[in-house]
Amino acid sequence: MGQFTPDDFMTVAAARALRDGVSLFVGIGLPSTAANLARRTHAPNLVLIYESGCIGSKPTTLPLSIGDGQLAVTADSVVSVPEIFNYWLQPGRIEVGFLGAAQIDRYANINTTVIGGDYDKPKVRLPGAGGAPEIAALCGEVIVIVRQNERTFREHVDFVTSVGYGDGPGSRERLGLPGRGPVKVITDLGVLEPDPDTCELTMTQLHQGVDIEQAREATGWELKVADSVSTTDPPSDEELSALRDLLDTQKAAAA
Amino acid sequence: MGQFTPDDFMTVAAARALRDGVSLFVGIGLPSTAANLARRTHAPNLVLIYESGCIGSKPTTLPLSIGDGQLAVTADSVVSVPEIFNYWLQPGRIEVGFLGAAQIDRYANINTTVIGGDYDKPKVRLPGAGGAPEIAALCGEVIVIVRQNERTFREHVDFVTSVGYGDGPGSRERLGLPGRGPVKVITDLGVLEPDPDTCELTMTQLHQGVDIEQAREATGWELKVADSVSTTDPPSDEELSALRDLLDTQKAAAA
Amino acid sequence: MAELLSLSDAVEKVIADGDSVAFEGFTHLIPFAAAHEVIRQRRRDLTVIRLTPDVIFDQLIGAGCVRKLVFSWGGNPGVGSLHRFRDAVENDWPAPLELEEHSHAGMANRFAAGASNLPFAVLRGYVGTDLPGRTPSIKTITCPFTGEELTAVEALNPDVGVIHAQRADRDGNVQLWGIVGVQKETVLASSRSLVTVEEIVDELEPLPGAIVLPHWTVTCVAEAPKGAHPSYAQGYYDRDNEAYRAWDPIARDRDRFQQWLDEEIYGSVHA
Amino acid sequence: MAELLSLSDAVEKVIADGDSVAFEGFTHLIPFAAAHEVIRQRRRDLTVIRLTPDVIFDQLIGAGCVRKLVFSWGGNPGVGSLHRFRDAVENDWPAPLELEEHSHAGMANRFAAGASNLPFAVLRGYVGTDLPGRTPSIKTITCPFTGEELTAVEALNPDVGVIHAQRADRDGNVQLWGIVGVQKETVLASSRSLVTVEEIVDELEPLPGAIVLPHWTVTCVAEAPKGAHPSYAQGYYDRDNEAYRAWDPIARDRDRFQQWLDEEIYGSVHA
Repeated sequence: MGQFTPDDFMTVAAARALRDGVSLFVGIGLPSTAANLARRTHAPNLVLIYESGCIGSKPTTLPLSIGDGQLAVTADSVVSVPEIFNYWLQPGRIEVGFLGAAQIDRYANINTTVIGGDYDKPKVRLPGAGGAPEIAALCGEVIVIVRQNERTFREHVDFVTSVGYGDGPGSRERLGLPGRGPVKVITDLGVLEPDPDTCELTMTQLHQGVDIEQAREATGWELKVADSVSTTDPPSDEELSALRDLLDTQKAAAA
Repeated sequence: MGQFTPDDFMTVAAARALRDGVSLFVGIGLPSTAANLARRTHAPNLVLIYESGCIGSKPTTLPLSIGDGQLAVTADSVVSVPEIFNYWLQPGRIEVGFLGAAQIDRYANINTTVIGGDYDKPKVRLPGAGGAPEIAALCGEVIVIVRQNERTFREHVDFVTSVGYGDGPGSRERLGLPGRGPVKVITDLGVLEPDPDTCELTMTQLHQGVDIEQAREATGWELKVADSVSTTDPPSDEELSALRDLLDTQKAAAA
Repeated sequence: MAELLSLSDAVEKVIADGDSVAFEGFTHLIPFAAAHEVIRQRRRDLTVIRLTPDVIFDQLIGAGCVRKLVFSWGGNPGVGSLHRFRDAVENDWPAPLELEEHSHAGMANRFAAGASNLPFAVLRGYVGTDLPGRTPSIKTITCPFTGEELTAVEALNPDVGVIHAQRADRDGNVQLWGIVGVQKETVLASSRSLVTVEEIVDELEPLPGAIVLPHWTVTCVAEAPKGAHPSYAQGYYDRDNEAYRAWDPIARDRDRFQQWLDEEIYGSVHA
Repeated sequence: MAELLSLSDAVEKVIADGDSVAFEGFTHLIPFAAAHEVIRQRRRDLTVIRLTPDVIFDQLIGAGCVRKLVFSWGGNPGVGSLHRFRDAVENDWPAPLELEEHSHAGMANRFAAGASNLPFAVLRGYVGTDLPGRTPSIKTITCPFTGEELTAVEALNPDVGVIHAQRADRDGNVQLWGIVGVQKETVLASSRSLVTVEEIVDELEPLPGAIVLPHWTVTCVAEAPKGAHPSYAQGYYDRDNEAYRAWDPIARDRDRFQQWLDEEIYGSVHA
């Protein structure tokens, strides 16, 4: 079996989480890599939808931006940005939303706006919301991909950019958010899922070679752990080579 | 000079009312005939806009419907129906609106909905509003083309489908209608224009050969007449032959 | 994935008595073949919805399929009245017809709101006219920023959206171009949809101004060549203006209309 | 009719100090050449508006042209931070930067409302987030039909809308295709507009998915070949992903950025 990094593990685990044929609202970065890996392995019929208005894109190289030319030329349809949000995302037509995070709390609320200080004079100014608040609210379900460490897994996020389960059970219903919300948080250490009763993120899976203590130390709150924690199979050779090819296509495109 | 009917006179007078280069929201029937006549005579750069979403159509034959294929294939741009109303008509981008009427009152309010009886059980059920209420409200100005007789020129219209000057001075402002409203009502007898002070339609022009008594008898209210009434020059040979050609193209297309 | 069915099976599958059904196509691509199949299957108590009822609804109304009409302009374009529509409103023949009447701008925005899963749309419309007094789905709304009063119209979300398009591929991806009206909005706003097409092809090649509806937004697709006649399908055939003129004398007379129904609809089965 | 001008004359004509200016183009067709000319002409106190500030606004902000930023996602796509943007927010360098922050859905609807001459747009958005507490142009609104509470965002009507397109003809009719973002809305929502194009042609032939802006909706058109670089113009050149990566070290360092300004902008005059 080939060499791989924790990020590879995270990407492969995220790709595996995608059923073939679902429609997927894809952000750039790790989500895009995972989605395109899934297309090249077990989910060739994944419908990739980008906020740039591309519906059904079939990129042959890994795009750097959510608006690369090949996303448009390989799309079934390219629509305006108002249309992609109003006619496509808003009615809940898109089954899965893929999000990243700079900070995430135990209820999977996400911050991608500011860290530290106050909003007007933050320690770190992050990019902001983009499509995330509505993806988190309106997609059928959401999968979050984020590296697990004390900087990102916080008791409280500094700013709620996108809502997960708010302050717990019933929050999404009270807010009138139609989507199910985050069903999986996939990290470089394993997978967390919301507890069916408390909505609190619970470690249900660890990547092979990771022990639960690592996960606890990497979490800024007292991490809830499932009674039986499964182990993520390591990336198969097929998955790894598909991932390498994919990353090579981006380097090639950049060269 | 060739033979012509009162309707020909009306159509030619309406065509003359169009300055070259203006953008024009065109309904079907007489307005469409007049607009296309203008394009073939003094106003080759008229921008024809149809509610079917065709912007800048250059039909070579007279269309029977506002959605004939040639309106699309000769257009600068074809947009959806929501877009033509929201992005194009609503902001007042279109300088002139051309409307017909089944009934019209002294303030140029128009009925194209029902005649007689009540709304639920009318004596005559007319087609209804179409684009007219918003054309009348939002175009820079409106020109009405309608045959003048006691059935159409009414003291009161049975239903207000499109607003002219409401109940007189200040009405449009009170209603918040941005367009100027009807600046000309062109009939088979002559031309009426709103009095600058009272907004009441005033006979300012008679087609050659029509006397003012005819106009009075054809009007269901006591017709206001301008101090000096001008005479419409009869259709020129050039105008008549252009009109004949235009009508022939429609017959030809129908054959 | 959209199901590829025969027209009769498709109508059987998606349209039931009492449904609200939008048949869209603005002058262009009017789904006549689908409407004729609805008449043939003798659907009843339908609420039918389109901006321009046109000859297609004159036929559905005259045939007794319709309980309620939601519309904005009910004429025979360039010809005159829709006599079956008038006979229903003026004389309750063959049955009383309930009306929900709007302007084109209002109807277009109602479909757009429905496609966006919003309960209403905002526009500058209807002000000063007698329409709001007759139509409960028109109200006023105040801008929370400027305090300005505008018009709100209720969203349209039909049970079924029926449109005609030029082409579909074998997965049921639909491609249409030319005057696109509110066809995309109609499919996206409706719970179920039926798209008739001129032809089913192996590959949809991109075309100027073409709209594509992905197969996962469409319930079923039925091949119906000339399915928009006497309206037209750009790239396939022109509008049959003569047929629109010829409809006038047929529709003026109840007996001639009944004869038309017997000969053209009940007598014939769509290929 | 749109005026055909040189880029420098066009910027001179339509953009003044203190204006609100939208520079749109969603990843594709970003009007870099126009922004560089704005820097060259040393415009000040601008309110700049776009969904994705991108490198183009990092440059305008770093150059001191900007007083206020209206936006929804301020990163270097696929690369990381916009360091000039961060330096302005975190350290007030070169000047304090006022923010009006939205989501993409909100910004897109604000442009659509502006293009429609409506004072606001309605959407399902922002609910439960901290954004409404920071952004006064987000409020709630109640559906007059269902009583449901939704989100309203204030319309955007910039003084100037700037976009880049593939082509224009000599009358100033503009044609663009590929990812069209909110470019049409930007031109239609703005009081004045500047469209830079890859080339001016005698005849605009129709193309798949192309949008056409008629000359009477555009204030002026300027030919600016490669005017979208390092973003791209479909059919002309690809996105220069390397240049986006190369921007990171330049923008990280104030001196290197100043040097970039001197060499690439002040030193050079756009053809």
